[in-house]
Amino acid sequence: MRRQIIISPDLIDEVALVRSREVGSDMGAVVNFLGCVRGQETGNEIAALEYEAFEPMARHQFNLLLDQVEKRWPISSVRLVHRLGRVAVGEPSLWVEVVAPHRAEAFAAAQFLIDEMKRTVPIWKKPVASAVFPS
Amino acid sequence: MRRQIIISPDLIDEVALVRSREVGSDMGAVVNFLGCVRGQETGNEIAALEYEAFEPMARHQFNLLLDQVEKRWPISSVRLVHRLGRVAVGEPSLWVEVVAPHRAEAFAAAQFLIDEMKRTVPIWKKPVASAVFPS
Amino acid sequence: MSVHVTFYSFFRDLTGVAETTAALPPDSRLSDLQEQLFARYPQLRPMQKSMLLAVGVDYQKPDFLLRDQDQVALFPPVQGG
Amino acid sequence: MSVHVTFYSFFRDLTGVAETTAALPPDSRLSDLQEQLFARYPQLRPMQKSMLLAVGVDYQKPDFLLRDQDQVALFPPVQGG
Repeated sequence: MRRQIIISPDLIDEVALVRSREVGSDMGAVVNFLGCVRGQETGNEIAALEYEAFEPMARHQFNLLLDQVEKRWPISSVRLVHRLGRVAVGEPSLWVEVVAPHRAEAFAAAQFLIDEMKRTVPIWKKPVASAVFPS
Repeated sequence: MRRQIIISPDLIDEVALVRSREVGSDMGAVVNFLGCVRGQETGNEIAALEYEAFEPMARHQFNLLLDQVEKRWPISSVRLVHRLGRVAVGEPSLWVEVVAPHRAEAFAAAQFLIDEMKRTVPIWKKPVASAVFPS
Repeated sequence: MSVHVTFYSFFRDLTGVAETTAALPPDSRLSDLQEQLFARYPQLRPMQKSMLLAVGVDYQKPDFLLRDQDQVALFPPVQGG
Repeated sequence: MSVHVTFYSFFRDLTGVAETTAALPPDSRLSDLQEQLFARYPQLRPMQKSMLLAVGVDYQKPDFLLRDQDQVALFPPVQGG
Protein backbone atom coordinates (compact mmCIF):
# COMPACT_ATOMS: atom_id res chain seq x y z
CA MET A 1 0.00 0.00 0.00
CA ARG A 2 1.32 3.41 -0.95
CA ARG A 3 1.40 5.77 2.06
CA GLN A 4 1.94 9.47 2.24
CA ILE A 5 1.54 11.44 5.46
CA ILE A 6 2.12 15.17 5.37
CA ILE A 7 1.82 17.29 8.53
CA SER A 8 2.71 20.81 7.58
CA PRO A 9 1.88 24.51 7.97
CA ASP A 10 1.72 24.89 4.18
CA LEU A 11 -1.59 25.45 2.39
CA ILE A 12 -3.05 22.18 1.10
CA ASP A 13 -2.41 22.19 -2.64
CA GLU A 14 -5.32 20.09 -3.88
CA VAL A 15 -4.45 20.52 -7.52
CA ALA A 16 -0.91 19.22 -7.01
CA LEU A 17 -2.31 16.32 -4.97
CA VAL A 18 -4.81 15.44 -7.70
CA ARG A 19 -2.06 15.56 -10.32
CA SER A 20 0.26 13.27 -8.33
CA ARG A 21 -2.42 10.62 -7.78
CA GLU A 22 -1.56 7.10 -8.90
CA VAL A 23 -4.48 4.82 -9.79
CA GLY A 24 -3.53 1.33 -11.00
CA SER A 25 -5.61 -0.26 -13.76
CA ASP A 26 -7.18 -2.64 -11.21
CA MET A 27 -8.36 0.25 -9.00
CA GLY A 28 -11.91 1.45 -9.58
CA ALA A 29 -12.56 3.88 -6.74
CA VAL A 30 -11.00 7.01 -5.30
CA VAL A 31 -12.56 8.60 -2.21
CA ASN A 32 -11.32 11.99 -1.20
CA PHE A 33 -12.23 13.88 1.97
CA LEU A 34 -11.60 17.50 2.72
CA GLY A 35 -12.18 18.94 6.17
CA CYS A 36 -12.60 22.72 6.19
CA VAL A 37 -12.57 25.21 9.07
CA ARG A 38 -16.07 26.41 9.82
CA GLY A 39 -16.92 29.96 10.86
CA GLN A 40 -18.39 28.88 14.16
CA GLU A 41 -16.77 26.80 16.87
CA THR A 42 -19.09 25.75 19.74
CA GLY A 43 -21.42 28.61 18.90
CA ASN A 44 -18.82 31.41 18.70
CA GLU A 45 -17.75 33.20 15.55
CA ILE A 46 -14.12 32.51 14.81
CA ALA A 47 -11.65 33.70 12.18
CA ALA A 48 -9.37 30.68 12.19
CA LEU A 49 -8.24 27.60 14.04
CA GLU A 50 -4.69 27.26 15.28
CA TYR A 51 -3.51 23.64 14.95
CA GLU A 52 -0.71 22.10 17.00
CA ALA A 53 0.71 18.58 16.77
CA PHE A 54 3.08 16.35 18.67
CA GLU A 55 4.54 15.58 15.28
CA PRO A 56 6.61 12.39 15.63
CA MET A 57 3.81 10.77 17.62
CA ALA A 58 1.15 12.04 15.18
CA ARG A 59 3.06 10.50 12.28
CA HIS A 60 3.48 7.22 14.21
CA GLN A 61 -0.20 7.08 15.18
CA PHE A 62 -1.23 7.77 11.58
CA ASN A 63 1.00 4.87 10.54
CA LEU A 64 -0.60 2.56 13.11
CA LEU A 65 -4.00 3.42 11.63
CA LEU A 66 -2.69 2.78 8.13
CA ASP A 67 -1.41 -0.62 9.31
CA GLN A 68 -4.98 -1.42 10.34
CA VAL A 69 -6.38 -0.14 7.04
CA GLU A 70 -3.90 -2.30 5.15
CA LYS A 71 -4.97 -5.39 7.10
CA ARG A 72 -8.69 -4.83 6.72
CA TRP A 73 -9.15 -3.65 3.13
CA PRO A 74 -7.43 -4.14 -0.25
CA ILE A 75 -6.43 -0.49 -0.47
CA SER A 76 -3.68 0.49 -2.94
CA SER A 77 -2.96 3.97 -1.63
CA VAL A 78 -3.70 6.29 1.28
CA ARG A 79 -2.55 9.88 1.28
CA LEU A 80 -3.13 12.21 4.21
CA VAL A 81 -2.38 15.89 4.68
CA HIS A 82 -2.99 17.73 7.96
CA ARG A 83 -2.24 21.39 8.32
CA LEU A 84 -0.60 22.99 11.34
CA GLY A 85 -0.63 26.56 12.58
CA ARG A 86 -3.29 29.07 11.65
CA VAL A 87 -5.93 27.81 9.20
CA ALA A 88 -8.47 30.47 8.22
CA VAL A 89 -12.23 29.84 8.05
CA GLY A 90 -13.07 28.17 4.74
CA GLU A 91 -9.60 26.71 4.28
CA PRO A 92 -9.03 22.95 4.42
CA SER A 93 -7.20 21.61 7.46
CA LEU A 94 -7.38 17.95 6.44
CA TRP A 95 -7.17 16.15 3.10
CA VAL A 96 -7.51 12.37 2.84
CA GLU A 97 -7.46 10.18 -0.25
CA VAL A 98 -8.08 6.43 -0.45
CA VAL A 99 -7.68 4.41 -3.65
CA ALA A 100 -9.25 0.93 -3.78
CA PRO A 101 -10.61 -1.62 -6.24
CA HIS A 102 -14.23 -0.91 -5.27
CA ARG A 103 -16.11 1.96 -3.73
CA ALA A 104 -17.40 0.17 -0.61
CA GLU A 105 -13.91 -0.43 0.76
CA ALA A 106 -12.70 3.02 -0.26
CA PHE A 107 -15.56 4.68 1.64
CA ALA A 108 -15.17 2.38 4.64
CA ALA A 109 -11.42 2.93 4.92
CA ALA A 110 -11.67 6.70 4.52
CA GLN A 111 -14.31 6.96 7.24
CA PHE A 112 -12.40 4.61 9.56
CA LEU A 113 -9.24 6.68 9.16
CA ILE A 114 -10.93 9.98 9.94
CA ASP A 115 -12.92 8.61 12.89
CA GLU A 116 -9.86 6.96 14.43
CA MET A 117 -7.61 9.92 13.74
CA LYS A 118 -9.91 12.03 15.87
CA ARG A 119 -9.39 9.56 18.72
CA THR A 120 -5.69 8.80 18.57
CA VAL A 121 -3.58 11.24 16.54
CA PRO A 122 -2.12 13.96 18.83
CA ILE A 123 -3.24 17.12 17.07
CA TRP A 124 -5.11 19.91 18.82
CA LYS A 125 -6.87 23.06 17.74
CA LYS A 126 -7.49 26.41 19.36
CA PRO A 127 -10.04 28.92 18.06
CA VAL A 128 -8.77 32.32 16.95
CA ALA A 129 -11.48 34.91 17.60
CA SER A 130 -12.61 37.13 14.73
CA ALA A 131 -11.52 40.40 16.36
CA VAL A 132 -7.83 39.50 16.72
CA PHE A 133 -7.47 38.23 13.17
CA PRO A 134 -8.05 41.05 10.66
CA SER A 135 -9.08 39.70 7.27
CA MET B 1 -28.81 23.18 -2.48
CA ARG B 2 -26.52 23.86 -5.40
CA ARG B 3 -26.87 21.19 -8.12
CA GLN B 4 -24.76 20.48 -11.13
CA ILE B 5 -25.31 17.43 -13.33
CA ILE B 6 -23.01 16.95 -16.31
CA ILE B 7 -23.46 13.98 -18.66
CA SER B 8 -20.90 14.35 -21.38
CA PRO B 9 -18.35 12.60 -23.62
CA ASP B 10 -15.66 15.07 -22.50
CA LEU B 11 -12.80 14.01 -20.23
CA ILE B 12 -13.56 14.78 -16.58
CA ASP B 13 -11.48 17.84 -15.73
CA GLU B 14 -10.89 17.33 -12.03
CA VAL B 15 -8.70 20.36 -11.66
CA ALA B 16 -11.34 22.66 -13.13
CA LEU B 17 -13.96 21.04 -10.89
CA VAL B 18 -11.79 21.53 -7.80
CA ARG B 19 -11.22 25.16 -8.73
CA SER B 20 -14.93 25.86 -9.22
CA ARG B 21 -15.93 24.37 -5.87
CA GLU B 22 -17.91 26.62 -3.53
CA VAL B 23 -17.66 25.90 0.19
CA GLY B 24 -19.58 28.27 2.46
CA SER B 25 -18.06 29.23 5.80
CA ASP B 26 -20.58 27.00 7.62
CA MET B 27 -19.57 23.93 5.59
CA GLY B 28 -16.94 21.68 7.14
CA ALA B 29 -16.84 18.63 4.89
CA VAL B 30 -16.31 17.87 1.22
CA VAL B 31 -16.55 14.26 0.05
CA ASN B 32 -15.46 13.50 -3.46
CA PHE B 33 -15.80 10.18 -5.26
CA LEU B 34 -14.13 9.17 -8.49
CA GLY B 35 -15.09 5.97 -10.29
CA CYS B 36 -12.42 4.73 -12.70
CA VAL B 37 -12.59 2.10 -15.43
CA ARG B 38 -10.79 -1.08 -14.34
CA GLY B 39 -8.74 -3.25 -16.67
CA GLN B 40 -10.89 -6.29 -16.06
CA GLU B 41 -14.64 -6.62 -16.51
CA THR B 42 -16.16 -9.92 -15.27
CA GLY B 43 -12.76 -11.57 -15.58
CA ASN B 44 -11.88 -10.42 -19.10
CA GLU B 45 -9.17 -7.92 -19.99
CA ILE B 46 -10.68 -4.83 -21.51
CA ALA B 47 -9.28 -1.64 -23.02
CA ALA B 48 -12.21 0.63 -22.32
CA LEU B 49 -15.88 0.86 -21.47
CA GLU B 50 -18.35 2.40 -23.86
CA TYR B 51 -21.04 4.32 -21.95
CA GLU B 52 -24.49 5.11 -23.29
CA ALA B 53 -27.28 7.08 -21.62
CA PHE B 54 -30.93 7.86 -22.17
CA GLU B 55 -29.93 11.42 -21.41
CA PRO B 56 -33.11 13.34 -20.57
CA MET B 57 -34.26 10.51 -18.33
CA ALA B 58 -30.80 10.15 -16.75
CA ARG B 59 -30.83 13.84 -15.91
CA HIS B 60 -34.37 13.58 -14.50
CA GLN B 61 -33.53 10.51 -12.41
CA PHE B 62 -30.39 12.20 -11.05
CA ASN B 63 -32.58 15.14 -10.07
CA LEU B 64 -35.06 12.85 -8.28
CA LEU B 65 -32.15 11.43 -6.27
CA LEU B 66 -30.94 14.94 -5.48
CA ASP B 67 -34.46 15.80 -4.28
CA GLN B 68 -34.14 12.92 -1.81
CA VAL B 69 -30.67 14.01 -0.75
CA GLU B 70 -31.94 17.53 -0.15
CA LYS B 71 -34.76 16.22 2.04
CA ARG B 72 -32.61 13.88 4.12
CA TRP B 73 -29.40 15.82 4.77
CA PRO B 74 -28.33 19.47 5.17
CA ILE B 75 -26.19 19.38 2.03
CA SER B 76 -25.15 22.69 0.46
CA SER B 77 -23.94 21.37 -2.89
CA VAL B 78 -23.92 18.23 -5.03
CA ARG B 79 -22.03 18.10 -8.29
CA LEU B 80 -22.06 15.04 -10.54
CA VAL B 81 -20.24 14.28 -13.75
CA HIS B 82 -20.81 11.10 -15.76
CA ARG B 83 -18.93 10.42 -18.94
CA LEU B 84 -20.43 8.96 -22.10
CA GLY B 85 -18.82 7.16 -25.02
CA ARG B 86 -15.49 5.43 -24.82
CA VAL B 87 -13.69 5.72 -21.46
CA ALA B 88 -10.26 4.07 -21.41
CA VAL B 89 -9.02 1.87 -18.57
CA GLY B 90 -7.71 4.07 -15.75
CA GLU B 91 -9.83 7.06 -16.75
CA PRO B 92 -12.64 8.29 -14.51
CA SER B 93 -16.18 7.69 -15.72
CA LEU B 94 -17.90 9.21 -12.67
CA TRP B 95 -17.10 12.15 -10.43
CA VAL B 96 -19.30 13.07 -7.45
CA GLU B 97 -18.84 15.84 -4.91
CA VAL B 98 -20.93 16.52 -1.81
CA VAL B 99 -20.45 19.56 0.44
CA ALA B 100 -22.01 19.48 3.91
CA PRO B 101 -21.61 20.97 7.38
CA HIS B 102 -20.23 17.69 8.81
CA ARG B 103 -18.51 14.64 7.44
CA ALA B 104 -21.10 12.03 8.48
CA GLU B 105 -23.81 13.53 6.27
CA ALA B 106 -21.39 14.19 3.41
CA PHE B 107 -20.29 10.53 3.39
CA ALA B 108 -23.85 9.24 3.77
CA ALA B 109 -25.21 11.38 0.95
CA ALA B 110 -22.36 10.56 -1.43
CA GLN B 111 -22.80 6.82 -0.87
CA PHE B 112 -26.58 7.05 -1.16
CA LEU B 113 -26.28 8.90 -4.47
CA ILE B 114 -23.88 6.40 -6.01
CA ASP B 115 -25.80 3.34 -4.78
CA GLU B 116 -29.13 4.69 -6.03
CA MET B 117 -27.69 5.92 -9.30
CA LYS B 118 -26.64 2.37 -10.07
CA ARG B 119 -30.27 1.31 -9.58
CA THR B 120 -32.22 4.05 -11.31
CA VAL B 121 -30.22 6.26 -13.68
CA PRO B 122 -30.45 4.93 -17.27
CA ILE B 123 -26.80 4.64 -18.20
CA TRP B 124 -25.26 1.45 -19.60
CA LYS B 125 -21.75 0.28 -20.36
CA LYS B 126 -20.29 -2.13 -22.86
CA PRO B 127 -16.76 -3.52 -22.60
CA VAL B 128 -14.35 -2.75 -25.42
CA ALA B 129 -11.90 -5.66 -25.79
CA SER B 130 -8.18 -4.91 -25.68
CA ALA B 131 -7.46 -6.15 -29.20
CA VAL B 132 -9.79 -3.72 -30.96
CA PHE B 133 -8.58 -0.66 -29.09
CA PRO B 134 -4.90 0.03 -29.83
CA SER B 135 -3.30 2.14 -27.18
CA MET C 1 -53.68 4.88 -30.76
CA SER C 2 -50.01 4.85 -31.45
CA VAL C 3 -46.96 4.98 -29.16
CA HIS C 4 -43.34 5.56 -29.88
CA VAL C 5 -40.86 2.96 -28.57
CA THR C 6 -37.11 3.31 -27.99
CA PHE C 7 -34.74 0.47 -27.12
CA TYR C 8 -31.53 1.08 -25.20
CA SER C 9 -28.33 -0.83 -24.59
CA PHE C 10 -28.31 -4.42 -25.85
CA PHE C 11 -32.08 -4.38 -26.40
CA ARG C 12 -31.20 -2.40 -29.51
CA ASP C 13 -28.90 -5.22 -30.61
CA LEU C 14 -31.54 -7.85 -29.85
CA THR C 15 -34.23 -6.10 -31.89
CA GLY C 16 -31.92 -4.67 -34.52
CA VAL C 17 -33.66 -1.28 -34.25
CA ALA C 18 -33.25 1.73 -31.98
CA GLU C 19 -36.83 2.92 -32.36
CA THR C 20 -40.18 1.77 -33.59
CA THR C 21 -43.84 2.59 -33.27
CA ALA C 22 -46.70 0.42 -32.15
CA ALA C 23 -50.42 0.70 -32.86
CA LEU C 24 -52.55 -0.32 -29.91
CA PRO C 25 -56.27 -0.43 -29.06
CA PRO C 26 -57.51 2.27 -26.64
CA ASP C 27 -56.93 1.62 -22.92
CA SER C 28 -53.88 -0.53 -23.62
CA ARG C 29 -51.35 -0.95 -20.87
CA LEU C 30 -47.57 -1.21 -20.98
CA SER C 31 -47.97 -4.98 -20.64
CA ASP C 32 -50.07 -5.03 -23.85
CA LEU C 33 -47.33 -3.14 -25.64
CA GLN C 34 -44.78 -5.63 -24.28
CA GLU C 35 -46.77 -8.55 -25.69
CA GLN C 36 -46.97 -6.92 -29.10
CA LEU C 37 -43.21 -6.25 -29.07
CA PHE C 38 -42.45 -9.83 -27.94
CA ALA C 39 -44.46 -11.10 -30.91
CA ARG C 40 -42.49 -8.85 -33.22
CA TYR C 41 -39.08 -9.45 -31.53
CA PRO C 42 -39.25 -12.89 -29.84
CA GLN C 43 -35.63 -12.54 -28.68
CA LEU C 44 -36.83 -9.80 -26.26
CA ARG C 45 -39.18 -12.07 -24.32
CA PRO C 46 -36.49 -13.82 -22.22
CA MET C 47 -35.52 -10.34 -20.97
CA GLN C 48 -38.96 -9.61 -19.57
CA LYS C 49 -38.09 -10.27 -15.92
CA SER C 50 -35.28 -7.74 -15.70
CA MET C 51 -36.73 -5.33 -18.30
CA LEU C 52 -37.21 -1.74 -17.17
CA LEU C 53 -40.05 0.35 -18.58
CA ALA C 54 -40.27 4.11 -18.83
CA VAL C 55 -42.88 6.47 -20.22
CA GLY C 56 -41.37 9.87 -20.85
CA VAL C 57 -38.58 10.15 -18.27
CA ASP C 58 -40.28 8.20 -15.46
CA TYR C 59 -40.30 4.53 -14.62
CA GLN C 60 -43.67 2.82 -14.92
CA LYS C 61 -45.02 -0.61 -14.10
CA PRO C 62 -46.54 -3.03 -16.67
CA ASP C 63 -50.07 -2.04 -15.60
CA PHE C 64 -49.47 1.60 -16.59
CA LEU C 65 -52.28 2.87 -18.85
CA LEU C 66 -50.85 4.20 -22.10
CA ARG C 67 -52.06 7.24 -23.97
CA ASP C 68 -51.80 8.11 -27.64
CA GLN C 69 -48.36 9.41 -28.62
CA ASP C 70 -46.67 8.25 -25.41
CA GLN C 71 -42.89 7.93 -25.58
CA VAL C 72 -42.00 4.51 -24.20
CA ALA C 73 -38.49 3.25 -23.47
CA LEU C 74 -37.50 -0.37 -22.86
CA PHE C 75 -34.11 -1.22 -21.47
CA PRO C 76 -32.11 -3.69 -19.39
CA PRO C 77 -30.91 -2.98 -15.81
CA VAL C 78 -28.84 0.19 -15.65
CA GLN C 79 -25.08 0.09 -15.10
CA GLY C 80 -23.84 3.62 -14.57
CA GLY C 81 -20.78 4.57 -12.55
CA MET D 1 16.02 8.08 37.79
CA SER D 2 14.90 11.01 35.74
CA VAL D 3 12.28 11.38 33.01
CA HIS D 4 11.60 14.15 30.57
CA VAL D 5 8.04 15.52 30.45
CA THR D 6 6.32 17.49 27.65
CA PHE D 7 2.92 19.18 27.92
CA TYR D 8 0.78 19.80 24.85
CA SER D 9 -2.21 21.98 24.02
CA PHE D 10 -3.77 23.78 26.97
CA PHE D 11 -1.84 21.66 29.48
CA ARG D 12 1.07 23.94 28.54
CA ASP D 13 -1.07 26.95 29.50
CA LEU D 14 -2.17 25.32 32.74
CA THR D 15 1.39 24.53 33.84
CA GLY D 16 3.02 27.57 32.28
CA VAL D 17 5.79 25.37 30.85
CA ALA D 18 6.18 23.28 27.71
CA GLU D 19 8.71 20.88 29.21
CA THR D 20 10.13 19.82 32.52
CA THR D 21 12.01 16.95 34.11
CA ALA D 22 11.07 14.81 37.07
CA ALA D 23 13.26 12.77 39.40
CA LEU D 24 11.61 9.52 40.48
CA PRO D 25 12.56 6.49 42.57
CA PRO D 26 13.33 3.27 40.63
CA ASP D 27 10.32 1.21 39.50
CA SER D 28 8.09 4.25 39.38
CA ARG D 29 5.02 4.12 37.18
CA LEU D 30 3.34 6.76 35.07
CA SER D 31 0.82 7.20 37.89
CA ASP D 32 3.68 8.08 40.30
CA LEU D 33 4.89 10.69 37.81
CA GLN D 34 1.35 12.06 37.54
CA GLU D 35 1.13 12.46 41.34
CA GLN D 36 4.43 14.31 41.43
CA LEU D 37 3.27 16.62 38.60
CA PHE D 38 -0.10 17.23 40.29
CA ALA D 39 1.77 18.30 43.42
CA ARG D 40 3.88 20.68 41.37
CA TYR D 41 0.99 21.89 39.11
CA PRO D 42 -2.26 21.46 41.10
CA GLN D 43 -4.25 22.96 38.22
CA LEU D 44 -3.50 19.75 36.22
CA ARG D 45 -5.22 17.42 38.66
CA PRO D 46 -8.82 18.16 37.52
CA MET D 47 -7.73 17.06 34.04
CA GLN D 48 -6.69 13.61 35.20
CA LYS D 49 -9.77 11.78 33.92
CA SER D 50 -9.41 12.83 30.29
CA MET D 51 -5.59 13.10 30.35
CA LEU D 52 -3.74 11.08 27.74
CA LEU D 53 -0.30 9.68 28.48
CA ALA D 54 2.42 8.76 26.03
CA VAL D 55 5.94 7.40 26.43
CA GLY D 56 7.95 8.00 23.30
CA VAL D 57 5.34 7.94 20.51
CA ASP D 58 3.01 5.33 22.02
CA TYR D 59 0.06 5.66 24.35
CA GLN D 60 0.54 4.08 27.76
CA LYS D 61 -1.67 3.46 30.79
CA PRO D 62 -0.99 4.87 34.28
CA ASP D 63 0.47 1.52 35.42
CA PHE D 64 3.24 1.71 32.79
CA LEU D 65 6.66 1.10 34.39
CA LEU D 66 8.98 4.02 33.64
CA ARG D 67 12.66 3.77 32.84
CA ASP D 68 15.42 6.31 33.30
CA GLN D 69 15.45 8.97 30.54
CA ASP D 70 11.95 8.10 29.27
CA GLN D 71 10.28 10.81 27.20
CA VAL D 72 6.79 11.28 28.61
CA ALA D 73 4.03 13.40 27.08
CA LEU D 74 0.83 14.56 28.83
CA PHE D 75 -2.02 16.02 26.85
CA PRO D 76 -5.77 16.51 26.68
CA PRO D 77 -8.06 14.60 24.24
CA VAL D 78 -6.93 15.07 20.66
CA GLN D 79 -8.89 17.20 18.18
CA GLY D 80 -7.43 16.75 14.73
CA GLY D 81 -9.33 17.11 11.49
